[in-house]
Amino acid sequence: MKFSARAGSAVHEVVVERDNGHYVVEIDGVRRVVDAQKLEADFYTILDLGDSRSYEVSVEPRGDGYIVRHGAAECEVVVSDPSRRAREAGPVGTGPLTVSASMPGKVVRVLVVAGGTVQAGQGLIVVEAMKMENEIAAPRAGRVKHVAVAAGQTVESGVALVEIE
Amino acid sequence: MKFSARAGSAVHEVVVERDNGHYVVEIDGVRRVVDAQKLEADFYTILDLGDSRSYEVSVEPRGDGYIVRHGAAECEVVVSDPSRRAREAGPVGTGPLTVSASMPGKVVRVLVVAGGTVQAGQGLIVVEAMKMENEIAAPRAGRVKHVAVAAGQTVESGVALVEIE
Amino acid sequence: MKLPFTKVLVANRGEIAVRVIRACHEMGIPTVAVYSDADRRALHVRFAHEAVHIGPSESQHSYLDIERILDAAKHTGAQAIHPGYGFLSENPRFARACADAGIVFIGPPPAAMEALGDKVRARALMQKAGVPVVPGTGALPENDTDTAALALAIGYPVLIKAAAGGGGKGMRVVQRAEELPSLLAQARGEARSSFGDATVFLEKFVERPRHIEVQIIADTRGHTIQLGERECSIQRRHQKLIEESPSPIVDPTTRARIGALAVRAASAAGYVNAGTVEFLRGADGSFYFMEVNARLQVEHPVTEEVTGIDLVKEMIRVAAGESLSLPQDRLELRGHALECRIVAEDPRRNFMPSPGTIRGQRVPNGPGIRYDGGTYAGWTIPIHYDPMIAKVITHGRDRADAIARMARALDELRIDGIPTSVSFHRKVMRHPAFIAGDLHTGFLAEHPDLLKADDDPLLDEIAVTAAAIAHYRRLESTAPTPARDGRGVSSWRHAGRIGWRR
Amino acid sequence: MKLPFTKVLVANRGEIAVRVIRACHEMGIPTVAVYSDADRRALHVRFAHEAVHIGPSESQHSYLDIERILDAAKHTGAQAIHPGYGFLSENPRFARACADAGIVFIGPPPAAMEALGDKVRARALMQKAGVPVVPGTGALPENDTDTAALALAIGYPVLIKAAAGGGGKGMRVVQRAEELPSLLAQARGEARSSFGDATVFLEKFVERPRHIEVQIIADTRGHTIQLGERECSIQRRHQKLIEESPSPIVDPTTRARIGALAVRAASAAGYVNAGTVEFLRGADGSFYFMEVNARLQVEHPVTEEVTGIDLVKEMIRVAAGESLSLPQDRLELRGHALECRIVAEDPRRNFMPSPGTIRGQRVPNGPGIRYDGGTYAGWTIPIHYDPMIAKVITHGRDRADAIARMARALDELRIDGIPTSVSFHRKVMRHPAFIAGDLHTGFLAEHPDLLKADDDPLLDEIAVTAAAIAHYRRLESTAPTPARDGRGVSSWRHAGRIGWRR
Repeated sequence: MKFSARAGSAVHEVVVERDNGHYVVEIDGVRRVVDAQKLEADFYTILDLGDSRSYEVSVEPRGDGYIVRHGAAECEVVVSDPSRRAREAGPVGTGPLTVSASMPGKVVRVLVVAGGTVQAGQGLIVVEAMKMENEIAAPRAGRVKHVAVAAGQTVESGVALVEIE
Repeated sequence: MKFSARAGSAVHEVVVERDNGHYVVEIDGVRRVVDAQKLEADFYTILDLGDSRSYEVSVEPRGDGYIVRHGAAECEVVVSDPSRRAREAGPVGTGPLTVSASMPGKVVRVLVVAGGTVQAGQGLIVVEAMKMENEIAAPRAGRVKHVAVAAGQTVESGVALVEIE
Repeated sequence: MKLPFTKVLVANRGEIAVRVIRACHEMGIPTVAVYSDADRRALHVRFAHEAVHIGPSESQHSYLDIERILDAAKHTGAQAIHPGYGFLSENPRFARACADAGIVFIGPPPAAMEALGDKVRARALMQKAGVPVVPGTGALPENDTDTAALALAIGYPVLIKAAAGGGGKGMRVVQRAEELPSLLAQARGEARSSFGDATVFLEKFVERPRHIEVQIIADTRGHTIQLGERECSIQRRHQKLIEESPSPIVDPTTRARIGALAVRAASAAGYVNAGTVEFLRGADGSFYFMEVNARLQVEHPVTEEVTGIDLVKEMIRVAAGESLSLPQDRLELRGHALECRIVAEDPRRNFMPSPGTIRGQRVPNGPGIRYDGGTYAGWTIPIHYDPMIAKVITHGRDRADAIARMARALDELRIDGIPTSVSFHRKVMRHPAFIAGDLHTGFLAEHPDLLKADDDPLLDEIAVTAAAIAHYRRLESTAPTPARDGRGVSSWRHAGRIGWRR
Repeated sequence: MKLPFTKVLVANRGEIAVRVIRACHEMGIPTVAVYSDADRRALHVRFAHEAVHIGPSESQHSYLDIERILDAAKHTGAQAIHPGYGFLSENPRFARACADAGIVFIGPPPAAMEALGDKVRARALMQKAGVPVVPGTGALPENDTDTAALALAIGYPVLIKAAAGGGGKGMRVVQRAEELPSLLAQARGEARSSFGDATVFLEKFVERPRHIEVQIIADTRGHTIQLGERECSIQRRHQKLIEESPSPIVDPTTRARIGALAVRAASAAGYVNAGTVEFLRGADGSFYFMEVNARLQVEHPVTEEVTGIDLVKEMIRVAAGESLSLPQDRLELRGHALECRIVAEDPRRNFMPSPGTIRGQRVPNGPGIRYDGGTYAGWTIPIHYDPMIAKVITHGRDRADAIARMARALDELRIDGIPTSVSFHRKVMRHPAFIAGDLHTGFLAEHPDLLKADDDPLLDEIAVTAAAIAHYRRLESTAPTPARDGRGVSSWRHAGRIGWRR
């Protein structure tokens, strides 16, 4: 299985295969045989059978990639495989834009009404969580097509708040 | 649902019903409404809605009943319901007797051979675990019909070792 | 052994409620927890002997509702209430309501809370008691010549502040006398446009200030002792993130001096029970009274580690009328303790709150580690309350040892499912300026790199390897493979997030 | 800062391997774990920076295989090996093999290990050094009159022991001179029939002995210090189950005296690094040398808690040739520490080993609690090794406080899936004789109720309620109910143990 993985600013070409209960992972042509065992959901113990390195990692899917944590250090790895690249090549940025909640919380104020126009950066909705208010702004100018929430409502992260067209 | 529960030497008559998300538990005629929520497998937080008592319990099935732990204290509760009582009323103690491993471990010595006779209390198999040897004895006299394990073999708790007839 | 109280209700939630419950249980005192809708499964509810529901998730209708909490205490027969920190802990009205209901409030008397809660009254009280406060003026006269004389009397640099102010509006730092007139004009203009009031006043500008506070405790029999200082200079948006005891800058002579000041401050206010006297220490070594926190502090564990005193148990005994368990001269400090406050905030998104469900958790253990937390694997952190979810506390022979233990503990700590501040704390532990003890409240502003969520380059190869394997497994599990049991791919395997089931 | 070693291999497993790895990581030293087939997923493998497979599960072919371990050290470039306790820790051949391979053995020199490992040589060495040993004779003469004189010289009560003996055969306690002839005859007869050898000898009978041991550590520069005593009198089948420091019976004068004896014993053997000198204390207050444990002890944490010294770090520094980090006169003891050894043994089945899979685990936290463990939820405890899986250590201001914290910690600790000794330890913590500090090595024989797994009557109603609900849920989930989604009861719900899936 082949894909590319971006960590920080570097993009690596990765090939992964299973072999005899182990994984053969080739990163930019450097091949390693590792014993990876899953201990919990998203949590592995990995042994590099070449240089004996042992490490625990949690690999949490987030967005297009994974947040990998090893000890207290963390790193985001974005993975692109052929099928994803194909999907990503499809049309984007057309049609109405949905603005979503970036954290779970309670809607404390709705600053716009359907039909109104907004400027890029203009506040749309204020969500509060953990005693902190967070104003969600319009990413671009447009007309408010629909406001999906009302003050007092609790929202999860990722829930659609406002549609702009 | 009705059944009897033995804790220590006392046997209690128990009736359990669900009501509105809570459990109504009647023990020997004393009725309590409790909110029991499962946190993990076999682990609950229970709130007695009458007297406000809060307790965590782990309830592990073992044999015919449950080992209940609350803090470091523990108690075995054996539950009999009508269907189980019916099963228990069936014929017991007839036919050949199977002697099983009482702990997981490694068979270090087999002290009998098929066809030999044994006295009650006579050692049959020695199993070792955690540097401790445990001799498994014949619960009654008889003839060894079958020895199911050999020295060097690893056994789980409950596995049949010897059949006596 | 007679119990100080036959039952104690803890009017709080989260890690501090658990902390107080632990102290009560060690003393043999039965406990009552209170909980809102969001907290039925919270750890403090599970640990207490009894638990009473007090309302909806919003704290104003539960943890801040004096009536509901007193009803719970009466209903369960609690003799005393420990308020923890935050919520009702510094509310004199609550303390009075407890007294009126015949319930002991485990904290200072309401009169002391009132005297110290009002910053202007507190400042006057301290000045009268001979405790140094940041020198300053009242509202400035119109005449700038008079103002110049006042500034000179305070000594440069001075700070111009708007009387109606806040948020830095109308605030100017004046380094030299020549700058005063123009900066005064600027400040007045900004104050007028921001607050509609041009009134300004002067205060001594404390340069590179360190936040150093002294823990005190007093009994009802006239004894007040100090338990050494804590330094809490690592702050973000005025929120303390890392605390320690002792302060790397405080020597025994200074400790005795500021300890005596703290005891004097507490005595001046008629203070009883545990409290903290906060000072600002300037780069020139001067200490100025800031305020008294009339409650148990979040960071009390570092004091417990170096003194060997359990502050919560001491608070309970003092509230029951007992004497302090040790006189001042028997206090001994050992080693060095550090605390990191783990918050549910995302360092990758400018520390935005990150409430959610903790999927997996591993707490650090072993020598010199203390963990005071309120969460567990499976717990959903509510959106309604403070983002602090746990405190990692380490104790070592010296500061370097405590830092090394903290780094090790943070590497062991695992909180999966939500972003937290752990990676930030880990970076601070290896930062040269932190290791050197070169602290001040502007530390994070001076080292903004610490607040950025850079990917850790050390991790690069490990991370790519791990992500590659996880990705391989995910794709493998979603690929339509012939099922081994011949029944085809059963439909339940496709329910939920495939390949990432727990 | 220069590291004592550039890399350390830990030749052990379980909690002690984790303990040593933690110390190395705090010192910044990279670590290498070794593991057998059974231990690929063990915690020590996960915590170390590198891990090397050294053979099958049976320890004689892995953790006891000197060649494999040295190969692992050479392969990874480890400069030093920490042996933990057990396995190869007291094997002079291993220590010599390390030296021959140019690898530092973190422990005493082989010659000291040999001198102390042989009980007869050690006894002679101690007598010569003026360290009191249990008074006794060589093989007794045939003439009973001479024996009577020897017995009188030792002082009654005396113990007759078979020279070839063991397991109590041929052993008799003689309280008074009149009893000597007949008991001597009995003992000789039993010795002859048991061992084919009637030779017996006399030893002073130590009544209600307490097991009290002194921790020492020595560097290569001629400094040896003692770090106070531990009492380990709560034993079952000669296995320590609970330890504490200080001993409730040892006052400062006695501490200084036995501490000096321990230092003398260590010096007599040319001892370097950490070791423990074990004494038997009789009811009359006399102390007798028993043996030296030439390694880190299981119970070292109680000493660490009261002294504030990290013994493992100190061992590593001393092994690298550094001086001890403190002189004797800077040693200060604070408070009281207790340790409970949690073993995978079933108190309901006469403490039969109970290896198996830990389904759920919760470790105690909060003030004064230390947990040194080697397990986690999901870990399968192998059948091949020691049943000790963790140690709960508490530290309090005094013994009562440490006991209260231990009781609280044991209530928080949860190890689900296998029976453990936790309920036994909890009972000891509330036993009046234990609380009174009335300890001796026959404590559990004197209080056999503590070893019985009585159901806890306090728990009765809670237990029945909980079991009833669990049973209801189980029956409910097995009852054939119409499925809500109209698809019928899907077959996968019946795979595995229904209603008890994780």
